[in-house]
Amino acid sequence: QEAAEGAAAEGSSGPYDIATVVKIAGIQWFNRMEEGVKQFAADTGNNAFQVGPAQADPQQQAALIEDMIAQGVDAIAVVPMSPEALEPVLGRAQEAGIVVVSHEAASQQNVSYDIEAFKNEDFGATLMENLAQCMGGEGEYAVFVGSLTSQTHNQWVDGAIAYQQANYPNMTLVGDKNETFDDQQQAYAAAQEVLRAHPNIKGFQGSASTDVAGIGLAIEERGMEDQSCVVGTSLPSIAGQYIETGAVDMIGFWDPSLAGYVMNSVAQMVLNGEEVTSGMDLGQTGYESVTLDGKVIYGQAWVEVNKDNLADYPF
Amino acid sequence: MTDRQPLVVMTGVTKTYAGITALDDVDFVVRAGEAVCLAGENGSGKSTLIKLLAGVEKPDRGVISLDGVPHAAMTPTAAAASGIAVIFQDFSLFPNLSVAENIAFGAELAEGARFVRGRHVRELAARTLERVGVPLDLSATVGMLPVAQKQLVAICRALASEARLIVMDEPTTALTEREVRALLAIIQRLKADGVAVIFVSHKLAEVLEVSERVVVLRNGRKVAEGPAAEFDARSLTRHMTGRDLAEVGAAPLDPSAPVLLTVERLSKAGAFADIGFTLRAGEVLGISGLLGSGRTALAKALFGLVVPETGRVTLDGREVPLGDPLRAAGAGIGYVPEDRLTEGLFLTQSILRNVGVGRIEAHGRGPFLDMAGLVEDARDWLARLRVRAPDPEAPVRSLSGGNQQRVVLARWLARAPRILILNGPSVGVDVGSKAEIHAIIADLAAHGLGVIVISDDLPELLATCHRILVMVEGRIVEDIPRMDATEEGLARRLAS
Amino acid sequence: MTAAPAPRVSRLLAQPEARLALIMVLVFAVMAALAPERFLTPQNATSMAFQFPEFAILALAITITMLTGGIDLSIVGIANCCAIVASLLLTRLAPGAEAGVGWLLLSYAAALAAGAAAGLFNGVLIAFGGLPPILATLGSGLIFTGLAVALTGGTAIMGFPASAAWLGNGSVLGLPVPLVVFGLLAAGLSLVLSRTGFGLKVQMFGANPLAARYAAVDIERLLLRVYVASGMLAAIAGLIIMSRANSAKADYGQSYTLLAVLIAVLGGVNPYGGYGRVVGVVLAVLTMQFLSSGLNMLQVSNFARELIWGALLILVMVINTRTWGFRRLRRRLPTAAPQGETR
Amino acid sequence: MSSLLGRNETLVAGVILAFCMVGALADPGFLSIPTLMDLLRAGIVLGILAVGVLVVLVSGGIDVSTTSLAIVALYVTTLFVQNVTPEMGWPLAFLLAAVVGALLGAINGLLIAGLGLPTLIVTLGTLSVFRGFLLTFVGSRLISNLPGGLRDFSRAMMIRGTNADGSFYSLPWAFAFLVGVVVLTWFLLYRTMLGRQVFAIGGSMESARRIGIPVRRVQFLVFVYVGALGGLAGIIHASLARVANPQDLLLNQQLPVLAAVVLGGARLEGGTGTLTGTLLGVSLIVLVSNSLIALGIPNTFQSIVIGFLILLGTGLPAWQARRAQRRAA
Ligand SMILES: Nc1ncnc2c1ncn2[C@@H]1O[C@H](COP(=O)(O)OP(=O)(O)OP(=O)(O)O)[C@@H](O)[C@H]1O
Ligand SMILES: Nc1ncnc2c1ncn2[C@@H]1O[C@H](COP(=O)(O)OP(=O)(O)OP(=O)(O)O)[C@@H](O)[C@H]1O
Ligand SMILES: O[C@@H]1[C@H](O)[C@H](O)CO[C@@H]1O
Ligand SMILES: [Mg+2]
Ligand SMILES: [Mg+2]
Repeated sequence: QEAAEGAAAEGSSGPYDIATVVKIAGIQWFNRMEEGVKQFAADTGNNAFQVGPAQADPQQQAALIEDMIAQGVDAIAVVPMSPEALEPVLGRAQEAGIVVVSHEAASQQNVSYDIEAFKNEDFGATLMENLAQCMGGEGEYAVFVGSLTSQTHNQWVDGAIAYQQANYPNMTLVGDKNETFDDQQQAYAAAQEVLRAHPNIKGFQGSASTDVAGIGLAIEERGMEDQSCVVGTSLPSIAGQYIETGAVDMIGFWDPSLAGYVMNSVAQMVLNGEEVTSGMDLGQTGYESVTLDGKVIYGQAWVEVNKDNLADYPF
Repeated sequence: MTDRQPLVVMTGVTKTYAGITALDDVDFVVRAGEAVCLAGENGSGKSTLIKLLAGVEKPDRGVISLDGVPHAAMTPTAAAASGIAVIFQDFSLFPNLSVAENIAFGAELAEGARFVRGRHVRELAARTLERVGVPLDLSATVGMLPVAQKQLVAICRALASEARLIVMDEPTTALTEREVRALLAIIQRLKADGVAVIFVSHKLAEVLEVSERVVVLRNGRKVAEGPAAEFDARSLTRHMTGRDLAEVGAAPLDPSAPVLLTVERLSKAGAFADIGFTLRAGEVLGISGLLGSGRTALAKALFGLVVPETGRVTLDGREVPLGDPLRAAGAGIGYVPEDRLTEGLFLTQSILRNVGVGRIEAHGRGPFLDMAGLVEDARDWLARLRVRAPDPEAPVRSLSGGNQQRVVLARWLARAPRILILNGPSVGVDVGSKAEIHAIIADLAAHGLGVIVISDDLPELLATCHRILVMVEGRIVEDIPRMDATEEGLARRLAS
Repeated sequence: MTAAPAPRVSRLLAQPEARLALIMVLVFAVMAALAPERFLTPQNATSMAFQFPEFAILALAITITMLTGGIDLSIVGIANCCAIVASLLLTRLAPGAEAGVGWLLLSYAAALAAGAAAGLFNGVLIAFGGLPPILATLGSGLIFTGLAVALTGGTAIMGFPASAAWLGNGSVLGLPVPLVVFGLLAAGLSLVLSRTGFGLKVQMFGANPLAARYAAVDIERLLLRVYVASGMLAAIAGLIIMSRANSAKADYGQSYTLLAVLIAVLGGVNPYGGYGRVVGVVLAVLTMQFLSSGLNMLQVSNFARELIWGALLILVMVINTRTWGFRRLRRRLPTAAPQGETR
Repeated sequence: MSSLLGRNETLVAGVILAFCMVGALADPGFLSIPTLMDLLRAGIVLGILAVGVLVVLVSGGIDVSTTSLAIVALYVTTLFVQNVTPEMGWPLAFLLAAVVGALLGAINGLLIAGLGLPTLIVTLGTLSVFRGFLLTFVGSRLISNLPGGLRDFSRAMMIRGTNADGSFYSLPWAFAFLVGVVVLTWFLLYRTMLGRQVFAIGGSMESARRIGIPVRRVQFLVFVYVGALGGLAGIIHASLARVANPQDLLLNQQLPVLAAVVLGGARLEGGTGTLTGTLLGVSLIVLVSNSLIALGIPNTFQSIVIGFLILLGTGLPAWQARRAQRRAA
């Protein structure tokens, strides 16, 4: 470890200390991401590890990054809860010579690269297409985001709403974007409120991985599994039990472990003075031929899961 | 009498608090069926001795034997189990519980009851209250009762447990003549039943009346002990203080003294009605009355703590705004409250601060305080009132009752008020300090202050006042000049 | 047992602040010994100096209210609300990123005014409404947070001029600006508490509110001033947070309320009023930060830090009550032992 | 009459009624069995926690660690059941959680009763210690596939049916636990000497000591009892939410629960408080946080409304008390 520091200070290649800072610790989405980070560490011999705050609070995330700066890590890979709130602290990290890579934050300024699994507006539109199919193209629906400042969540929801307005005029969005802070119970509480305020509601679109689980529980409690449609970003390990009962109808995702791995790979490349270019193969499924747009690296695959293919994804 | 079985024997008990020796190598015996009086000035160690006996505090040295069994230290549970009931100086009641529960709690606990026996509790409480002869609402919450009734509840609680020794630490301070009589009668009956009583009081007459043996403490040491018959008020005083005291009466009032305070038609429904009087510069005006006669409410109204519905108060010809203590104080009215511990003192704060808080504004120096001046001033007042404080920076809590009272007095005197209202100025104060406080009152009057003294202690009123108002049921029924007043006359006027 | 320390030392250690200072030095020494190459670096010192002022200032706000026997649970709500007032002014009225220093100062003044107003609201509830401070500020805190949400719809406000970064990220004479701000506020508060009539009255009132009324202390005005001061301190903390995060949002710093209370109590402030010194609070802040940074250097998880903070609080309390000589501790079952033998 | 009017219980009940009336006017479907069931369900965990907080308040203390303790209990229990006894039925799991809670409560009790430390500070400390210990040494990962026993319990319904308009409603058996806890606590507080001693200590600890009440033992038992209630509340919470989250936001319910109890008339100074008041306080908080949308108020205003209610609920009695005091003093 001491050697690692000395090496980093001299600017030679690895092993490096790379910290992955996620939105919140403990939820399956980021547990899965941690597997990728650990895999990267095992594969490359770098000291790669993951940390996350107890609550999805941008301030707590900034404090953790501050800690990483003080620890003197070589690179930070971050999934920002709120990109704009992190700019100053990431700026300080860069000033301290730390390489910064982000994920799910295409607008982030103080980074070398941002990694997106795919074009987020398209993903949002696909979720909407699934929702619309399920709803028969008509009825009321509501949308959920982890935070109004979480960039991808808003891109998905905005993309979905635009797609609905263009293609399904008989559907209506009710209420504002519901904020759930990546917490299943907040999603449950918000779903209950929506159900009470809009008794005729038929559809829900979730964004944080925990959203559909919270919505699903509220649906099950009301026995509305068959009369309602719930789609959103999630993982089988989170939403599986609700997909089985029909409370949740479809989920979409990209594998967080691959995203975690790729963030670390890119960080290592930057540390080694390498550049990412369009068409490059970053070595993981879905990132075999990435597109570069400014600082943003796009992969090209998402997965859609429903009752039928649930068993194919054991995470 | 000496052949009776000793109930409690304390040998060589010593107790120190952070450097203060509250009790120093004291031997003390109580036998069944006898009443022992514990006498001594403020801070002489009476309450401390009682606390050791009750297991509330632990002695540094010495042994306490109960029925011949020595204990290095008592615990409250052991004390209660062996039949010791205490009426503490601060009552130690449960303000949130009912009268009935307060009275019966100790007894129920001693009996080891596991479940609540509601009817039993009420019956016991009713029976005990009957013995004392006071009708109190059994379901009233104790915290809402006036001080005197709280004291009665505390007495009843001690009586309710089948105690073999009842310790009374100044049980009569808040009581009026009539209630004191009833209590003394009860003590006589208890003695006849073989119950031992330890009685602490600064009212020497009642001490000598009720007890057969007297133990005198001074500065934590036992300085005298003997049959009550061998003492009289004078010799007792000498033992307590180590000197003879002469009470000074009020100096005659200058007939041309100007009127300072005029109170006109002051009324507050349910408390007092149509109060009118004047107070002249240099005059000491006494107010006496029975429990609940409205004296305290009136005093608080003058100080702005109670808002009267009608009436006018003028000081030096200027109207005093009603219902605002700040403006009353600003106009020159001071008030030394009845309940020292809750209303008077900042117990955890230093003695100096307790005095200094009265005159913070006077020590301003720009935005800051002149700390040195403030401390100097406070020390000066402590010295003038002869407050016995080993360390003026120590919390005021560490002082004995009488010294605490002087601290409150010092705070107000430091403000140089035009009018000072003293509610029970010598409640729980020993004879030595009491005479000194009376001298202070006389001195204040001589310097042109108007003083109002509210007291149940008739000799005190006679010793200090130029004039005495008698209040009955919220009205002033009589205005007696000092020369026409006698203790018997006043007592009769109040009792009727 | 070790030999009794010299009397001077033992008298000094009778003060909670002195013991805390000792603990702080110990923590520093241990951390420096365990990770000297990381802990004893200028980067670490700077990083620490940037981190703690925002919650340390909130701890000062808690301190002044706790001295009166109250508490202000609305500080984080006030801080965010005030930051949002300032940022709305900067971005909606002023030309956002192009705004000059004049606009910035105006926005700071508006935030301070909002803090004072919020504090006044609390003060009125407590002084004139007679509400228990815990509940008054719990309720008002929800209202301030709610206002912040309503004003912004819950999103972060951003797009400030470059000069806005100075308060949270700049340096003067090599010292981080937030540190300087905290130092000035702490010194000022310490002076106010120990050298002014207001400070003395605050402590006396905290010791016994009823006696304060009987001693003709102007209680209502006192409480108003205390809560206004608390509100303004919270506003300053809010501005620092806003500058450091380059944005303002209704839910920043949620964990700071508890942290601030923890620091105040650790610093020896009596939560029931009447006792507390600023120097104790400063020592507590530094202790917490040393501990926190040191554990970070040792790569201990941030959850373990929470554990250690709590344990430290309890430990300090145990030490304090032991030396304050809680007689209850020694009042065990009746012991017949040594004294019994003398008979 | 006037004493009844002046009580918090009456006031809170009045506000609840008013709220329901406005609710019914704004939304005809508001006064319905499904709404009632939703509210009852939402009140189970808060209600049990509030009863615990009440007991501590009555004893003259304050406990800010209950939700933290509840989370430890729910997580440790779930983890144990999942890894060691996956077949364990819910009754044993509940017992286990209550025991874990009681043990943690005993830690509070030892520090408070044994060492004589102030309750607020101890529980402020253990709030962090419990949570920090859990996340550092036990685990920080959420368990969303609860063991069968717990999932079965959450699906077991006490009442279940369909409303006239076809809407489905249900009330889980967990509700019976709230009822049981209230009855048991009522019995302990009002019918046993131990309960009276709790009141006595809250009224005046020094007086209690002097009269021979084993103050430390009673305090210790209070914290053990409250710990057990916390553990029970925790496991019920996990089972109803179908997730054992070591970073559960139940943590943030501590102050609202405290507010509910005080709204119901318990005093922070100790010695005063009733179960009726506590339940009313909880009802009000639950009602408000669950039905603003039905009243047409956007949920961004929720905290403003709850804030105002807390101010109203504590302000009116405080103001009344002040007036009464001014009149009497
Ligand atoms: N808790 C305490 N801490 C420090 N000193 C104390 C404490 N309690 C009593 N003392 C001191 O012990 C001495 C004896 O006090 P004690 O209360 O026994 O006097 P007392 O005879 O009952 O007086 P009074 O007639 O005024 O009630 C006093 O000097 C008092 O200041
Ligand atoms: N502000 C008030 N409004 C209505 N009634 C009051 C008020 N203040 C006091 N009372 C009532 O008036 C009566 C007189 O009370 P007060 O305490 O003044 O009597 P007191 O003679 O001073 O008694 P003590 O001997 O206890 O000093 C009592 O019955 C009391 O309950
Ligand atoms: O918010 C997180 C991730 O960032 C992702 O958006 C999926 O859901 C999670 O809960
Ligand atoms: Mg005494
Ligand atoms: Mg009176």
